[in-house]
Amino acid sequence: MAQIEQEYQGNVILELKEVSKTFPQVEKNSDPRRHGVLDRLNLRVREGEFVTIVGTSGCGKSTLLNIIAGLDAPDSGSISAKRDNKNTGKAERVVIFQEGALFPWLTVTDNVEFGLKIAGIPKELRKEIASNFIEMVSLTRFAGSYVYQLSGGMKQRVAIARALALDPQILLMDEPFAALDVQTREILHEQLLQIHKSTGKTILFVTHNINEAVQLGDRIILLSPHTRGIKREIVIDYPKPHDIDSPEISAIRRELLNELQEDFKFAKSHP
Amino acid sequence: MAQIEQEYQGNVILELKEVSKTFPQVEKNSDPRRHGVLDRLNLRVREGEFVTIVGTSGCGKSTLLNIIAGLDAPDSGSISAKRDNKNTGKAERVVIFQEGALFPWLTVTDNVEFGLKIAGIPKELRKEIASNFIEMVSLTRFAGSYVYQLSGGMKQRVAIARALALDPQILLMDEPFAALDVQTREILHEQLLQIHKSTGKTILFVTHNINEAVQLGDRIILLSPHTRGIKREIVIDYPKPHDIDSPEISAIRRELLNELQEDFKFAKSHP
Amino acid sequence: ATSTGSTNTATNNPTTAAEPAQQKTVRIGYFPNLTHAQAVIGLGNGDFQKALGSNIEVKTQIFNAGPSAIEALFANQIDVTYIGPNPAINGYVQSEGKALRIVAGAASGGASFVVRNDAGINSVADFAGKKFSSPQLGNTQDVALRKYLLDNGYKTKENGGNVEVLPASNGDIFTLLVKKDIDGAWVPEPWVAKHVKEANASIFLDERDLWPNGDFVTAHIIVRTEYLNQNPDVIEKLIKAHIDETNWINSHPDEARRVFNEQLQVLTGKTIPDDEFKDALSRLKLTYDPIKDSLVESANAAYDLGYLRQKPDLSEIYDLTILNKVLRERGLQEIT
Amino acid sequence: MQKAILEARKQEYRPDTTDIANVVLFLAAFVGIWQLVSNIGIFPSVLMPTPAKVIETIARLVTDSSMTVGIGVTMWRLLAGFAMAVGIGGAVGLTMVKFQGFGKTMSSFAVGLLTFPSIAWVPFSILLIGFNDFGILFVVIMASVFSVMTSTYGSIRNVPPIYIRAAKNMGASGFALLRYVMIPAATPSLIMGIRQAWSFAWHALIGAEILITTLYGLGHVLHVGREFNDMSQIIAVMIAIFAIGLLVDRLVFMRLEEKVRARWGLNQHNE
Amino acid sequence: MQKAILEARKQEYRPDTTDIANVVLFLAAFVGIWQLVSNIGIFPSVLMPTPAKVIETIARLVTDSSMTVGIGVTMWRLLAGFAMAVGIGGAVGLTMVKFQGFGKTMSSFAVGLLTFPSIAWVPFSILLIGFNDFGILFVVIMASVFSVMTSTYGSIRNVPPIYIRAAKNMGASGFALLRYVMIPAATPSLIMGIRQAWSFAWHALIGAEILITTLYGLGHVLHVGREFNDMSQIIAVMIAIFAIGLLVDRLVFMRLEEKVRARWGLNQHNE
Ligand SMILES: Nc1ncnc2c1ncn2[C@@H]1O[C@H](COP(=O)(O)OP(=O)(O)OP(=O)(O)O)[C@@H](O)[C@H]1O
Ligand SMILES: Nc1ncnc2c1ncn2[C@@H]1O[C@H](COP(=O)(O)OP(=O)(O)OP(=O)(O)O)[C@@H](O)[C@H]1O
Ligand SMILES: [Mg+2]
Ligand SMILES: [Mg+2]
Repeated sequence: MAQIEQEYQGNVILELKEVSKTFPQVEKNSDPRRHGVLDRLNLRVREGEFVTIVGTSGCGKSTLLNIIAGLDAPDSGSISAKRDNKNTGKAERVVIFQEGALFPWLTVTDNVEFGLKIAGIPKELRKEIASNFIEMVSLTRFAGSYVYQLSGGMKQRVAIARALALDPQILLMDEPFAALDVQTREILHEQLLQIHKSTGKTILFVTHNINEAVQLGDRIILLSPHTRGIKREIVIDYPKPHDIDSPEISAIRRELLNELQEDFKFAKSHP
Repeated sequence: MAQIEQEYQGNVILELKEVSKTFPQVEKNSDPRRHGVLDRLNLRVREGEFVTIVGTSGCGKSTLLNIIAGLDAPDSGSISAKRDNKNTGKAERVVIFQEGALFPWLTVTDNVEFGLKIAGIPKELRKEIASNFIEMVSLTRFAGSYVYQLSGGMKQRVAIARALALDPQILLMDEPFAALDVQTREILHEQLLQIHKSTGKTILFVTHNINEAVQLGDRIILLSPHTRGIKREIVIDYPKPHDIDSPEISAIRRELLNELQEDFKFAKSHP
Repeated sequence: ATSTGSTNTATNNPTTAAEPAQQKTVRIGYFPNLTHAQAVIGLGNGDFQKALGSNIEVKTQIFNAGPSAIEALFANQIDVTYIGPNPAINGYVQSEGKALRIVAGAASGGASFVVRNDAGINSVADFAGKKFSSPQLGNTQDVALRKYLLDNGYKTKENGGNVEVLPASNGDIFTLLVKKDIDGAWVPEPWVAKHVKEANASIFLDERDLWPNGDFVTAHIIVRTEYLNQNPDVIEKLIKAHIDETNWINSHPDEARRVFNEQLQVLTGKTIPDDEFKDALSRLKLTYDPIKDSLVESANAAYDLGYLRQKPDLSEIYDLTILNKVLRERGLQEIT
Repeated sequence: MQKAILEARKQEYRPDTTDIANVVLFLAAFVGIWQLVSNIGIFPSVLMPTPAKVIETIARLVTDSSMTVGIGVTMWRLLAGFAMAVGIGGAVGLTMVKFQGFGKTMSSFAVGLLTFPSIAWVPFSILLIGFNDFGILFVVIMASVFSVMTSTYGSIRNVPPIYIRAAKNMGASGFALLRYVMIPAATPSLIMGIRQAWSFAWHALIGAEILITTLYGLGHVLHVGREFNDMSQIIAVMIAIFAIGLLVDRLVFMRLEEKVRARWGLNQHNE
Repeated sequence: MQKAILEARKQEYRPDTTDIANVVLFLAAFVGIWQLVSNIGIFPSVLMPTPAKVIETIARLVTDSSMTVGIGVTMWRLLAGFAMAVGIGGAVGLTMVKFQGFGKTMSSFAVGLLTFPSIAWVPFSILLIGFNDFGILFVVIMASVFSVMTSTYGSIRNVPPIYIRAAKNMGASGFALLRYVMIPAATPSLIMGIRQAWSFAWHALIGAEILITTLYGLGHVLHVGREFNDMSQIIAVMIAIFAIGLLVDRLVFMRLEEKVRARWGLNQHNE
């Protein structure tokens, strides 16, 4: 455990400077106001880093991910990402959306192949990649099913397979395992760490599960509705997966819980 | 902890007899086969009982809930529920769906009021009930917002408020807290137990979170893709909330984990 | 047979090396109507093509209504067309007297005022509160009907009077008569015959009775002015053919009926029953005389009724030089 | 950040001004080209009158009140006929949703009947109703009712089933289900359908006003224009029809649509 | 359970037979009522021919081949015109989606232009194209192209933004985004729109065939029926139009729709 240094070490792949974001708060029968979510947020992510992001519900985690993905424009501030030349033609920063964004007109296989098709990967190779990832998430039997035929957790696994199949430089995961049972989740944790290690991907991983956050992250970022930005960063310098029962990790866990508790109280008192 | 008795004690409010359910497995370019999910499942639920349901992803938890709610018809078998005469005109068995089923054309308030409006509750009363439950899930500030303006966790909270506002006899909750942060979740656990205690509601609660299952349930049911039905039932006869760190609860937890591990392996080996 | 764009070229070799004459085209429009009988027969069976010779290619175009024919003429899609008096006047007026010229007549008579037998109309005095139809707002029959009513002291409802005039298509007029929704109608042949035969109606007034000598124009031939100026030779041949056809029909009524029905069958898949046909022809005359006076009078009446915004100056609408030349050559009486 | 908010504000209000500017621009360009073509004189002026000539004609038609009365009469017929078509078509469409067998059969029938041109309905109208205003209404209704029917049926059938399930579960059924769920959920699609039905009604009305002459109405004015080969009168009527179409769309359909789109968050496309 | 499966199987296949039975039943009922009305003789038989008379007429029209040729010619014109309308309308509609300002303006314009009756297009068609088959095609195209345009634009704008966002995030843009996401996502709604456009094309075609006489085509046969007040010929043509409409709907639109609905899981409504 170490407080984050001012000059962050390593090869910076992603840098957010003074990023702010507000949303119009359109309400029935009332003037539109604006609702600030992120306020001058700064963030640098090192190449190959596994950053987990926690925060109370509605604090702006998904918003941040969308901004990093380039799907939403910030009101002000800048985002710069280092381009990887190897990765031409393919999507660079791929999001696993919090809410199923699977295409209902495609089968599981076709969903997983989608990004590859767009990138112009030949059919044979596409098929192979897709079936590997579908197997990884244990859905081989449902490869030909359509989206409405899947259970909640199955959909989430398809979304994971779809993103991983694209082999992006930066993987943005928004509560990807929220609907999964413990076993599946553990397996996928292992596999994700494995992929992270072998490919050196940069991963930003949103979760509301503190255990998950401390187990997986090289660094944990706590977003807060209070500060409208990063309230706390904790770097965990231990080999992974971090043992949740070790005293060091436990301490971090407790610390985070306290911080969250504070935010939560703040939110309660500022309805 | 006690094995479930053959003759289940108490006032049975809900009884499933030999319920089976299959789905057509429509696949692209292949003949339709059928895919069995539940096979001659039997279940009796006592009035006022809090039953938690766990199981690997895709084992049929949501399917079971839908059948109990009367939204899907089983292929065979019967479901009988005791009607509560007090509850005339209002929905009896209300589901909190795993995937947001909020109405995008309504504001948060209107969503929460929906069922009350259908039940013909007068406007004033409706407003009051709705605002109470919206406050309970800490969304007062967003009462006038439309669904697309909410974060994932916020949507889930609206769905909870919507179901609770209806004050149903049986509450069917399908992973209702999956998208919520620890704090919010804990608060809602408390509130749910509180409601359960004071109203004597019967609750069926699906979760993939074993801790949650053992903390909240009077009885835990383990669904399994292996048996296509209930593989294990554990009754927990301790005052609630159950302390997850107590040796008894810990033991139950471990036992469940083992069972799940087994199912998971089974699923892996039967793709 | 005739159809769009299909060409009735003469069967013999169109051009020979010995004949350097210029190849010309004439595009003729007509309606599958009794009043255009010369065209229906002559263009249908190839008489016109024969008469015009192999150097002139005849293309035909069927129209269902006057405005389309005028539009096509304006748009330089046809050169010549058989047409009723009102579309000709309208086309002339709209183009400020430029676009077209009437070069010959085609038909006279053939319109009557029929009334339902059970409408209780025995004389002009019984018109009050009645409903009548004409086939087309502002067409010859409509003008005639309205003028007749006015002359007999009846005003139409929209002008504060007590009779109603409802323009409706000929087919619909039949329905309305049978349903007794109207009491009478001023219609052309062969509808007069059909109404009399099938709709329990009878002729209250034959329009010929209103005109001197019983002659008034119901169809004539118009030519695009530009075409007329550039190809008087073609038009001359056409008028000759038209006159010949007219004479043939008038002298061979039975055979003409048969040939007409044959052509009508080709164009519409329908024929006019023989009895109706005979009855209709008894009130209709095919002619080459354009009956100038009746057109002017009809136009004035249309102006009086408010259909034309300005009193029409029809001084230039006729160009009968070619017709008169032909008549002169044949020793027939010229038209003045 | 203040700046950002201001800019965002501006963006929200932007559409109204640029929108009108766009419309004006389009129209100006159109009239410009028209004047140019007239000047060059490719087309004979009898068939292609100059803008000035058309304006003169409009002035005349307004002065002799045939245009003003025509618009009034036509709008009255249109609204009456269309209202009835919406009522009947909507009701039958909903019945089709309710009774699947009937729905499927009627749906093809409706497409068959929708293809009947108004000229085919006129003889029946004269026969069954009469040669009068009601006959015209009959034609208008017959021509648009099947359009309303198909769109109602299709739009509601395309509603995501989850909304219907949720509503049923909360006790909605019959009329309430229809009124509070099916119709609002289908609204974005229904608006599109209604627009088309509106156009069908227009077509039929103009056709009927020509064939069933009552001396009043835009169809009559158009017909007179054609009968007298007065191209400028035809164009004048087309301009009137176009202007009414534009106005109705702006004032009714588009407003409704914008409102609905805002609620549903469909405007996110714009970003 | 075997029984249940068998029953479920039956249910899946049921539609085809009952569906045809339904259609036959409807038609039989219609002809029955018609015969009855003829027998009672409320309407004079010249105006309301008996079914037998109409069948005789159809036989005549088929024998003299005006019906067969008419159907052939009309279908050819319809398909050619409609195909072009779909091409042009689709392309413009997509451009409208792409350029918001243009889209908004054009969308109202399209509604305005869609309301132009075909009779208004005829003079322009004669002027610009000619009094021939191409002139007819022009009218057909003008009458249906705006319908295709509005539905394309509207359907794509109603696509849930999440699909577009997900696709963009996976690297789709421009044509690929259109081809693989926007169009398939809009398909359920597009099918409805295309059905309506098809009807617009029909209306315009019949109108144009009457005004631009070419002696062939159903419109011509209908017109002759009207000109000769031959009600049985009018009805014969209406039957032909209806039969073609029904067949095309069954063979093309409905098949397409069923396929799409099955994929999307929209058939769950049926349960
Ligand atoms: N409409 C449907 N059509 C076909 N198959 C379906 C349908 N709904 C569910 N299934 C199948 O039924 C099985 C059970 O699904 P269910 O949604 O009940 O799982 P679950 O236990 O809720 O899983 P999860 O924890 O992932 O939500 C899955 O294999 C799924 O593919
Ligand atoms: N399109 C939108 N329009 C208006 N407000 C929005 C929009 N999207 C998000 N918000 C608001 O922004 C805030 C942050 O939302 P966000 O989805 O980023 O939260 P989150 O941290 O992901 O929460 P959760 O854990 O519940 O998913 C919320 O208050 C939400 O209401
Ligand atoms: Mg989120
Ligand atoms: Mg589930």
